[in-house]
Amino acid sequence: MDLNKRYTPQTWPDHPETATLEGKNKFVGFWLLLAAETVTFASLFATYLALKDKGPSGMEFTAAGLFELPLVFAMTMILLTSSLTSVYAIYHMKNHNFKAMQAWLGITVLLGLTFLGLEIYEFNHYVHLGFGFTNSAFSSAFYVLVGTHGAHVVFGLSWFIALMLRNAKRGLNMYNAPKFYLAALYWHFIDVVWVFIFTVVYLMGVIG
Amino acid sequence: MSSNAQKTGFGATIWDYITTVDHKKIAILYLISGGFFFLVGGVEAMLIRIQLMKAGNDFLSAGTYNEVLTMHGTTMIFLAAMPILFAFMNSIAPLQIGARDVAFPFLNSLGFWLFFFGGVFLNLSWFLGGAPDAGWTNYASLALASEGHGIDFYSLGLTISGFGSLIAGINFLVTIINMRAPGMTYMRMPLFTWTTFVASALILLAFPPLTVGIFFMIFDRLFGANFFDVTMGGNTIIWEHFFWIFGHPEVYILILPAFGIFSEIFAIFSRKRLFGYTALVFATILIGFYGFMVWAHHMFTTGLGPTANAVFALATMIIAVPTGIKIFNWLLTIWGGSISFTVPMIYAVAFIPSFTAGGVTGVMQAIAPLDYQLHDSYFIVAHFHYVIVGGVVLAILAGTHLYWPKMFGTMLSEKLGKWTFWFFFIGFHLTFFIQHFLGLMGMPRRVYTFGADQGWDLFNAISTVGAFFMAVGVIILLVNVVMTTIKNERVGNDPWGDGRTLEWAIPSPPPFYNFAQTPLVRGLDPYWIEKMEGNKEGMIYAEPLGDIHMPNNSFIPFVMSLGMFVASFGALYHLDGDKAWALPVLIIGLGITFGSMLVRSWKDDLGFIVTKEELIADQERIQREAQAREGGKNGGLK
Amino acid sequence: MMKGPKKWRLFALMTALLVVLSGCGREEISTLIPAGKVAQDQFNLLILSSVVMLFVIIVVSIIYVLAIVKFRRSKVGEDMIPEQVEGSARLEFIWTAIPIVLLLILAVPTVYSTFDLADVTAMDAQTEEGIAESLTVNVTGKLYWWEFEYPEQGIITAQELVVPTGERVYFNLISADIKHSFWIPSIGGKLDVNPENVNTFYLEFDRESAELDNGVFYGKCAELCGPSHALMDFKVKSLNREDFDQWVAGMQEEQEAPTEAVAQEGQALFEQSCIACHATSGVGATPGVGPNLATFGDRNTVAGFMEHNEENLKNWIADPQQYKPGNLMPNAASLNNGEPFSDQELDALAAYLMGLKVEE
Amino acid sequence: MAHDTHDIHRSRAEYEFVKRKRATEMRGQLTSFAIMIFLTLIAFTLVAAEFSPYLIVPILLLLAAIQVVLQLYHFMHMGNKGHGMMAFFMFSGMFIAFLTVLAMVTIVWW
Repeated sequence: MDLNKRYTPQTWPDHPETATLEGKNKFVGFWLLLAAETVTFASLFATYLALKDKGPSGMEFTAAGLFELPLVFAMTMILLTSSLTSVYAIYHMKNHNFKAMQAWLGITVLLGLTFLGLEIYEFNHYVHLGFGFTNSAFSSAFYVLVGTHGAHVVFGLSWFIALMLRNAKRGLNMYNAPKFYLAALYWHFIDVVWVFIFTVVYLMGVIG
Repeated sequence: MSSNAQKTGFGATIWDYITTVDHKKIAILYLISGGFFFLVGGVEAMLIRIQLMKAGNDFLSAGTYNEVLTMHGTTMIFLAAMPILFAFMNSIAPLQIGARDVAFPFLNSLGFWLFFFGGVFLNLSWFLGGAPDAGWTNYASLALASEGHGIDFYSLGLTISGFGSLIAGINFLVTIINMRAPGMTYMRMPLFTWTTFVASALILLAFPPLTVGIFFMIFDRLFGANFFDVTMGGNTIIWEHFFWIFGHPEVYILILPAFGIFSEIFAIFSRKRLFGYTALVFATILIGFYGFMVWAHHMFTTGLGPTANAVFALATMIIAVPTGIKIFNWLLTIWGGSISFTVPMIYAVAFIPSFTAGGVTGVMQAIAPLDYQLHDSYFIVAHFHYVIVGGVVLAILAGTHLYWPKMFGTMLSEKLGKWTFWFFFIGFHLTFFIQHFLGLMGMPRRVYTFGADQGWDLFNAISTVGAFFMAVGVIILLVNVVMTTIKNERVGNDPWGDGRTLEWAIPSPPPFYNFAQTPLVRGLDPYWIEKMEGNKEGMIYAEPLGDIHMPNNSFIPFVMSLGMFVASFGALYHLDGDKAWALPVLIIGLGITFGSMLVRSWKDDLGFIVTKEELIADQERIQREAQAREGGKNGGLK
Repeated sequence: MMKGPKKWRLFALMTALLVVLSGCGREEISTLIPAGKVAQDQFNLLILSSVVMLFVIIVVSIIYVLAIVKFRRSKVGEDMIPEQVEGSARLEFIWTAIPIVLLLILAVPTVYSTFDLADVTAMDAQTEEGIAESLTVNVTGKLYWWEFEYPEQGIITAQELVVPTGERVYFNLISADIKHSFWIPSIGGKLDVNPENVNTFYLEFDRESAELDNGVFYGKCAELCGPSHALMDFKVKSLNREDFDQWVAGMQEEQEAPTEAVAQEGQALFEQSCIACHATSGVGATPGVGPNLATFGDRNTVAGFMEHNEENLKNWIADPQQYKPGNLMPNAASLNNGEPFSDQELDALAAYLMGLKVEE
Repeated sequence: MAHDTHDIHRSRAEYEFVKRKRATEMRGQLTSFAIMIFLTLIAFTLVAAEFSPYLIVPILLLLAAIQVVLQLYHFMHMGNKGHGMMAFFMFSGMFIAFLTVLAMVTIVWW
């Protein structure tokens, strides 16, 4: 593959992410990985549901008493918006508009970082209340489920940043277009998982 | 062989294999390391049988026995059977669909090295304070109570090698989805490729629950979490569920490729198209699908309640239907054929009664109330050895003989192969048939000793004798391999003479670029079709001869896996509290892994081009060699 | 099981046949010689499924043998190219349909039996006076020994389960530490003993254990639970109702003090060293750290698996780890002011313990 | 691997057409986003209003399911051409996910 080949919007294919065999392979492989991730998160959710509110006798923390909705609401809105901004980034990628794509990715990263900051704040808050990781089966299940999602956010952000830095100078080509596309796909998947986290953990937790 | 590795010599060869991304060389790596772990697991099996040779034996202590039985199971499933099957999948499946390589050559190499380092890590436990001792099922209450670091070696080792398996699974799936030659529709794929596909799908969806379960175990043991700690609200049944949600599909991950290998063998050595190909394909898919809905039959005695037990009992019974379909289709494949009893075919023929016996005891265990008696007794031990040894191991031995020429270019001795077969086969039935009755006579599994007053002495002694027969068979196989390698008599494209699928249309071993021109597939069993139509060249092609783009070798997968290996030691010893070096080791290990990931994504690796001229030269060399061989003597079987 | 007695008679006949055929292990422990309703039901299922499966194996074998005999290459000729048959929808249908029918035959008794064997609704039934109609035993699995509590009778014992014959006995199972599994092969299938919740089932004992060669049924732990998993045995004495009531009465009485001098010496020593963990009275005792020894003299084995004699008992007390690795009994020195027990002390302890009996 | 893409050269008109098509599509995405925000608002409001849990839980799960469908089919284009095999695997994954969750909330005791 020729990295130095220059494209214009007129020569740029409709689906640059699957225009080469390498791209197509990555594309299919990544979707399969997402299927595996679905099962992974399902396992974590299932464990959380089985261990919800379970702890040593006399445990003071329950989901209904612990979680507060305003913060979660803010986090949800931020993450949903970042999903949209990454859609914009891919829109510009398909139009072969590199600068606009980088800009929208930048916004996505900023929103992601805000989300992450709020999550760290939230965890810190709980730990200060005395709801630590080793506290009970409930706390372990909660931190591992939400923390795994958080780790995915960290990985997604690192991926975006690495791609943006690496390709800042050379622009879009057939070699990196699939990578941008997949990173955005990953980001949407993270959002899908969050939809279930705020529904199952927080909303259903609060109503007891 | 490869034009980009001109250097020869021992060191250069080692370096070539460490950095290779060629699916055929990775297959050889899988075969060698899987074979090594097979021997390790075999030695452990012999220790078990020696200990149980007579009542009240004191050959092994109680604690050591539990370590040996745990490592026997874990090694055989994760480090021997799966990798050896991966060897055949890697080597053969891309050739069968006419692909130039796998979809992700780099990840293929990474998958192997993760498996390898995970396996080495797990086995190092023997030398570093004791192996895991809670059985390969590693049930949570016992695992949490186990002292020392054995269980931690198990958890971390299986995590690493589990990532390797997941990567391998995705790689096979994408290869089969995207890289089939023109004309190779899904319903023209050879059955071995089909079973590779379904088994890979099972890997993709079954390994995540195991990984999650093992992570919980790691968190509980090393970082103070409480998933399985009953006093803190935890629940050990969660482990059982996760283990078996993975564990049951895992059985099919092993047996389906075995079915695939036997399907190829039946067709080749009966000179007949597979009877009911479509039914075989759909039976394969159905088995894979049902595999996810029956896990709780491993937990009938856990106390899940009659409703759950009844539902899972019925679901389990249904699996017998597609399996039965397969057995009868194989029988009808050899019916009316021209059966040649080569070594692979003898294994395949022996497989049918052995596996049927294992299958019917499986149905018996599906009867939940009866399983209350059978569960955790020697009946179960007999049953799963009948399916795993009678199915998977026979397939591995058959596949070794069948594909040896394709992988190494030489034929294993048929005579020694038959000796191996008879020792192994007789030993196998001697060892395990009698164990059904031991179980019915009340012998629980995983006991390190038994009293003289239980009435189990004679049958246990017979079982041990059988194990020695099997060991002799394996030793003969090793002798066979060594002698064949020393003799080094090269063979042609289709050494068995009756090859039907694409892999037999190209040289043994194939050149590093596989097909010089991508073949055009005109039906099921494409090579057979061309042969029957008298096509001298073997194949017709879908494209003109042209430049070929190949991936570069890479050292990064090895380093990345090594980083995980190093980090695991850090994690393992970190919580001892008295080892200041542990945390730095953990960080350095992870640093190596993430650093090499970064290098990989930063450095563009665009591969290299084999030009048309180089290709023509290489093809001419291959032809010259073939002519020299034909001149020397009539190579191959025919 | 009153419906269809003829069918069961047929099974009984086959039972006898099978016993003769395979010489199926010892009657104390073999599932092939059932001695209770539950084991009998399970055995019947074993026979039924074996017959069905044997049929499958025979069909496969016939086709198989014919095929490999008839179609050898040496017979059909070296150059014969067989017809490349694609398949047959009719055959596919046949070998899909017949197995489904066979499975249905198995499915009906499976579902029936699954619910029947899990039916513990009668467990809490009481007479008008508020006395339980059937016997309930609370079983606790502990590292390598078993505790049996009779809540209605207010007694507790260990290692030897004593039950009446000819009636349903209900069991509540829980583990105090690691998962075990409770199994008396000749009486009925196993049920796991989990650390997190109580499992309940019933068994019936149709035969008095006194008729057996060794006088007891053998019970096992069936789930790997550590180094001495293989030694986590218990014994079952099934007595007729009269003898059982007598045994209960004996348990409920206070133990008589020993009369022999050696045994008295042993008692003194026991009360100094062992009493912290081991109770010697079965009455109202709370679950112990170590097994309750009230019936020690009546037992069939020492530590669950060694022959019941003073020699083994003394060896066991002197060094329990050697015989049952991983068990929780402290080493002798830590109980006896840092000194191992002397031979004389061991003799005394053995004499005392062997004298603890409730049966005559 | 010798399968590199063939070069495309669109005419000005073709290019404008494709671009317009993409812009329309993008407007569709904005609508999906608005719906998602709306669904989220409903979910939080329902909980804040403290209706009976038996009423709320099914609605919450339904809302989550709709959001996921929107993400998968609009943002991630799972319904587009060439996604058949991927959709098959995603649904298999979801099926196993469903079984796992079902098992953990029913046959793991309290």
